[in-house]
Amino acid sequence: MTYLLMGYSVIFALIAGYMMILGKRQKQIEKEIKQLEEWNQEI
Amino acid sequence: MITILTDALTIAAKDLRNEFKTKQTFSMMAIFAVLVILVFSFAFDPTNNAVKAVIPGLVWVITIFAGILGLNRSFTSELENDCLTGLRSGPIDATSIYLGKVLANFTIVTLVQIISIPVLFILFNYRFTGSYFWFILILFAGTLGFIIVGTFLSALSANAKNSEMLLPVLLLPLLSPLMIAAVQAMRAALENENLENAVSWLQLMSAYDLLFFAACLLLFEFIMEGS
Amino acid sequence: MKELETMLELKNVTKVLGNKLILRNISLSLGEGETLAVVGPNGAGKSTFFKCTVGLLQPSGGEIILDGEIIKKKSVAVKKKIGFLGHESFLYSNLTPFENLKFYGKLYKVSDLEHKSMNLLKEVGLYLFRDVPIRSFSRGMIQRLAIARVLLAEPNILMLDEPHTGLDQEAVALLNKIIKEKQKNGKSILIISHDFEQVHTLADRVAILKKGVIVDTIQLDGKMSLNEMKEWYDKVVMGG
Amino acid sequence: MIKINNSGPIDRVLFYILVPAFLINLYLIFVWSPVEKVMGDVQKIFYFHVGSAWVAFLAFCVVGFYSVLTLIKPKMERFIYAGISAEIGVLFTTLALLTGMIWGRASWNTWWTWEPRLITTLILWFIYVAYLFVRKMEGSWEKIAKLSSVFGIIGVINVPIVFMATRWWNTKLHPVVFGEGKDQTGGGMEPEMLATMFFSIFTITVLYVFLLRKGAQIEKMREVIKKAKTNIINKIAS
Repeated sequence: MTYLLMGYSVIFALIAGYMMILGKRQKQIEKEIKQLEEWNQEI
Repeated sequence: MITILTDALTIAAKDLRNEFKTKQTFSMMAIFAVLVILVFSFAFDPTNNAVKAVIPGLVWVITIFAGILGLNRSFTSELENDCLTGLRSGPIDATSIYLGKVLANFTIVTLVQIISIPVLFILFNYRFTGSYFWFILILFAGTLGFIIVGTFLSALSANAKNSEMLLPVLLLPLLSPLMIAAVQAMRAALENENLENAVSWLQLMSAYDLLFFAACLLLFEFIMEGS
Repeated sequence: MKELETMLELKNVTKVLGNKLILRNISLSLGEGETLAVVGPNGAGKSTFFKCTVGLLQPSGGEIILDGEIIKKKSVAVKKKIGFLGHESFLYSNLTPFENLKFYGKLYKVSDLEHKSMNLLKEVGLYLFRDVPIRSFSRGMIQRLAIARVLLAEPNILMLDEPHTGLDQEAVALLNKIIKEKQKNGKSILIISHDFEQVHTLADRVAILKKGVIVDTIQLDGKMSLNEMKEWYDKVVMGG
Repeated sequence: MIKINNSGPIDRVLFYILVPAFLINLYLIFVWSPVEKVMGDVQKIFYFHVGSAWVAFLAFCVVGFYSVLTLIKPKMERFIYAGISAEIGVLFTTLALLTGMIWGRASWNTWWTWEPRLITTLILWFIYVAYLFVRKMEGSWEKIAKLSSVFGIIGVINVPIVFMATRWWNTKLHPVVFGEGKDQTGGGMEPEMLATMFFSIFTITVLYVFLLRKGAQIEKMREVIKKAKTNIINKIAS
């Protein structure tokens, strides 16, 4: 039973981790878009 | 077709001449191979009889470790004076560069083996009882496969700044099936039993060699294309 | 202007690298026996242009025709006609001058190799050092040997990429002497350079490459002075 | 101006399939499917283990597929898909390895057995990681696209050979859970188990496709932004 718990927590932790990485990249991109807009306004 | 081969021979001859002018890479490889043997003799007590079991594996360990040193130099040495561009702009097919390099590397690694394998047998006090024919055949097939893939990946990793670190990371996983087969075949040949076993492993090795030789030959020009 | 047999022709050559358009619709032709110099500011795409013409890079669009044959990835025979002198010497530093020449001679399938390479070594003044590994050579000496390497294959067209940079006076003189000789023999020459003085003395025609486009070409024919050429260059590069 | 084109209709459909499928899958695994008699509860890891392993191999095939396409005609999109697929491949290979190890620990009391499928998966993992290293090289994306595609193709060729070699090397130890090969003694799953397994494979495949599209969209956006940035910098500079 403990092994089962261990197994599924590993599975969900890793999948959630990858999704978080993707979310981080998305955030980064949104930040860069904002920056771009600022630059555009300055021109 | 014939020009590809003659060009390959010309390139291999140039490589070997370039190498044996200074013998730097070669002597480094040989010394490194012997050092690996030394380290292994500390790790496994050579006086212990059971150690005989690791000999077939050690033959390949020293081949690969010393071989990677040479492979690292194989294409990065062409970067001095930008010789690689000279070859690429010349009237030769990219495959002849690959073939020439394979020939040169194979020769150098074989020479290293000729020095290091007797040293291995002597230091581990190993009495050779197996069949020389099979031993040499397996050594040939395994080393050839190693050089075929190694030369290709050496050209690939030469594009990176940290090429000498990248090459083993790329090469070793790809070599794993060949090495499994080579060690098993070598064990069968050295212990002189189950020759059918050795033959079936040898078949796997030849299939690996052929398949990767064809693939590398086809794909090599993509590596040589600049962009 | 007299009619010349075209040696090298670029038809609408375009090159895209990454997301950047490096060369845009370049059309140029180089006649037999003509010397064309391509000049331009840094970042204009000179080296990409050059790599395309020697066959190191494939153009993304258009074609490059050398002596009636399109240069493609697999066109090995055409490349024999190109003598390519780049920034680097392409020579192996552990080998002697003679061995280096022999290696390249074999690749270019030069006949009567020993005799020719000996003669060339005499011509570039390295005969004395023919058996010394070139590791110990000075930059000028290596460049001379590189010139010999290019001449060995008896190319129909010489392509020189900034040939004068890093050369000493003597080597420059030797290079110019050899180039002039080849001009007399009716060989075509393509030079990429930013050394106006040398361009002025050597070229028949000058083309300016700017932002990937050939913006202007001019015929020198020995009538235009160096200053006039410089003025023209400044006007073309600065204006528009 | 630039917009985040996150979810097209396909992504939305995928998402609406994925969420209920995942929940149903959990229900099937933990409640519906019967407990295995010999191994007990631990056997339930098996469903995700098989699904992960399947997706790991699928992802690798996708890397190979896009590598071939990239060599035929280099396009940014193909290059991106190959890269994201390799990333997800690493994720699921890691999952397959870890769940396999946990299962091995539970049933044979060892974390690691030198058994063909495990070794093949481990080597697969190394090849994926090496592939990602090749992509990290410096240079123009076209050059890297070429080099990484070449490596991807070589890697795909390698996988069946690894499997064959390791199978020949050592064919003991692995429990053959459902009919394969001559040795079917451990086989014979109950139909509920089989159904759950197939449903898990389906769910994880949908998850893979969803992640692949999501990751690729983000990478594409990043390229668009890079282009826009250089444009602006050029504008300011001139």
